[in-house]
Amino acid sequence: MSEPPLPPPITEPSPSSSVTEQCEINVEIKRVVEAILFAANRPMTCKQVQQVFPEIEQPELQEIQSAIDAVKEDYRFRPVELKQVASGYRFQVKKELSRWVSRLFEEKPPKYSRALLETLAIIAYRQPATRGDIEDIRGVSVSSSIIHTLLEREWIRVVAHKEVPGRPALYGTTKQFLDYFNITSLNELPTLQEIQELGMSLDESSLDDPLSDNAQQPKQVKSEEQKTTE
Amino acid sequence: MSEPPLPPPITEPSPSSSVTEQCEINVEIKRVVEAILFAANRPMTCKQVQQVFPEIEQPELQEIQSAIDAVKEDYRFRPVELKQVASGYRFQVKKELSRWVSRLFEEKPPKYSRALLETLAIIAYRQPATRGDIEDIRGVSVSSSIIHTLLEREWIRVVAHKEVPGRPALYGTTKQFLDYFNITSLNELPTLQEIQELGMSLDESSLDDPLSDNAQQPKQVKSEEQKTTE
Amino acid sequence: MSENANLDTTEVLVPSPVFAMVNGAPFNKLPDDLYIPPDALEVLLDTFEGPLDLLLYLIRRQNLDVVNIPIAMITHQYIAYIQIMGVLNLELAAEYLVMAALLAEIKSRMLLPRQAEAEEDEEDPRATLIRRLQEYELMKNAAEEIDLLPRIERDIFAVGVDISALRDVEQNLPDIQLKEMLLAFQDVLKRVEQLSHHHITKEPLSVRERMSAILENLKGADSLLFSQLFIRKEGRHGVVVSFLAILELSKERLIDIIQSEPFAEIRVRTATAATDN
Repeated sequence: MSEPPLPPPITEPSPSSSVTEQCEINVEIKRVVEAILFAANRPMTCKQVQQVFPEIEQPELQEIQSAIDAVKEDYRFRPVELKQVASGYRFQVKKELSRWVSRLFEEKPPKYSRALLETLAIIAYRQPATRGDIEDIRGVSVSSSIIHTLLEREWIRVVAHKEVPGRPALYGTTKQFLDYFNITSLNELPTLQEIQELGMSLDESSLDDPLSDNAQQPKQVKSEEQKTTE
Repeated sequence: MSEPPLPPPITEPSPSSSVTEQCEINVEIKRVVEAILFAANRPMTCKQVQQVFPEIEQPELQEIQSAIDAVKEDYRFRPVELKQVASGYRFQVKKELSRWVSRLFEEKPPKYSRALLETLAIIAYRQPATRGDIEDIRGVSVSSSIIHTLLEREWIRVVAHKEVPGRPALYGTTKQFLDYFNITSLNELPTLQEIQELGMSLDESSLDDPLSDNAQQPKQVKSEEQKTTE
Repeated sequence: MSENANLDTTEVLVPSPVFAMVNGAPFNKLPDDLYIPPDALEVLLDTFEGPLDLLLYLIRRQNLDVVNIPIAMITHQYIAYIQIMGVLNLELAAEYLVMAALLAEIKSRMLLPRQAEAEEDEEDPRATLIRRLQEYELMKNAAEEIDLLPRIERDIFAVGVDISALRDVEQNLPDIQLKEMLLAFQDVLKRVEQLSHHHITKEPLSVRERMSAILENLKGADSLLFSQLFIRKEGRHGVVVSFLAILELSKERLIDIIQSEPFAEIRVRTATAATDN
């Protein structure tokens, strides 16, 4: 390092006569170092921090290191910590808080489409059913992505292939499907008749849009099942 | 410049016997709130912070607010601060350190043309404004690219359409605009009165003052879209 | 085009040639009151944000009050600028010419004797112009104020902490409620009723469930014994369900029921294309 002797500290000049102790911290340097480490958005080595300073004001590496150590110490008991990783120092959320903070990044699950719900219901009630069967009943084509989603969630499975040209898959519901709805057998689902009667007990507005948010919905209709859907 | 030490470490539980002040801070909540605000990478409202907590453990809004205030206080003398802007609280580097931190980034911050800034000012102070309104004031046509840039940066948005032939869009400013300029509301912009006084003196009496009724604070356009921006 | 512009620019530097024709008269000297070296002029003109900006510049340069603009003088200067801009091949927005016309109109009006009645009818164009200048100046200053506000990327730096450890959070899957599915199905049934040529028969669901189960059992095997499809411990009810399921599967041609010879054990296998014929 052919660095010229350290320029005076940023604000108050230290008495040049005094012997600088190894761990004496220059408060202003420390402030800048802390700000840099917070703003960097990437791990920073001691050297990299040093180079953020304009050339004529660059503190020595040792000073930067002392500042980093001091900052690290300051945050020892805070929810974030200054941590040294392979490529330098970075601030990170303390591990024991990650359970809380991770919820920040949980994306709100999307809602399944009406078409998916219908497809699932048809498979449940009409299994084993091919895609063609579903399309016949719904009157519109069923997108591959719906079938794919249902297979991926393991709510349906291919139980066989129908021996007609193209050998379409026959879908049936799974054990996971039953588990998800907390029933032990399809028998526990309402019969078609009951479903039709279910309609009578729902008020008109909910029939038009039974999944609309509970805005004008009478509470007893929505029942306790509704609450998890946000 | 002496720096007060960070407040005492948060590990020890507060003595439960102590007289409960109105704003006694739940230490654990405060820790989580601080971690959330650091990790969020975007301004967070009190309500948004609350919702990061699992439903069954959600503190009251008041508790969150107290925690936020306490965190803010903790950082009062640090190089970073918890600042409230339009769409919530965010941690940011203190302004007086920006000259150091800006050196972290090689890219120069964008400069905005006078045409863009004037257009933005007109929308901010005269909103809701159509493109025609802007052109009337500036005396020249407004290039589509300026409007496009402002929309893309989400500094302005279409708040409605004017019911005249062609149904031109009415533009208003957004929370992102306020966030970008580090303020919480349009009220924090200089008033037109102040601006007028800043500019060279205008003889108010000599003409029927066309601006007297407009010289108040800029006002945020209210529209139903406003709620969804949240 | 650009060559032309360069040519013109160099011409500006040479004092003798004619710059422009003003009011039909050759104009070979920059107006004294412009105070701008010619090579700087081009840059400057280019930075005007429009006729109001230029006008404001002309007024402010002389420390004049907007409300008391000496129209004659300003008009003269403004038109001189416009001429020069034309000579320099600067792209001249039509708005500049409109303003020139307006100024000329105001100037000519002021030469005419006042007609009180007429003035009541229409607004004084001079007052309108003054109002526009004031409003523009206000917004221009507001823009400057906004530019001075501390802002992200320039003065404000967000603080970031590392969250890579938190990123691999499991993506939540959408939740559905049984009721949602049933209501969806109810809609389907209603639509089917309206279409009426479709028929959804009302087998017990346990039969449907069993149909899937039987098909799946057959999947691995070439064929199964009829008796293998019944689960003894399910009792009478289970046997009935299985039997109905087999009948339904057969009816829907999803399985074949085979008896190779009289009194031989009945076997069941997945329907093959061959038996369809």
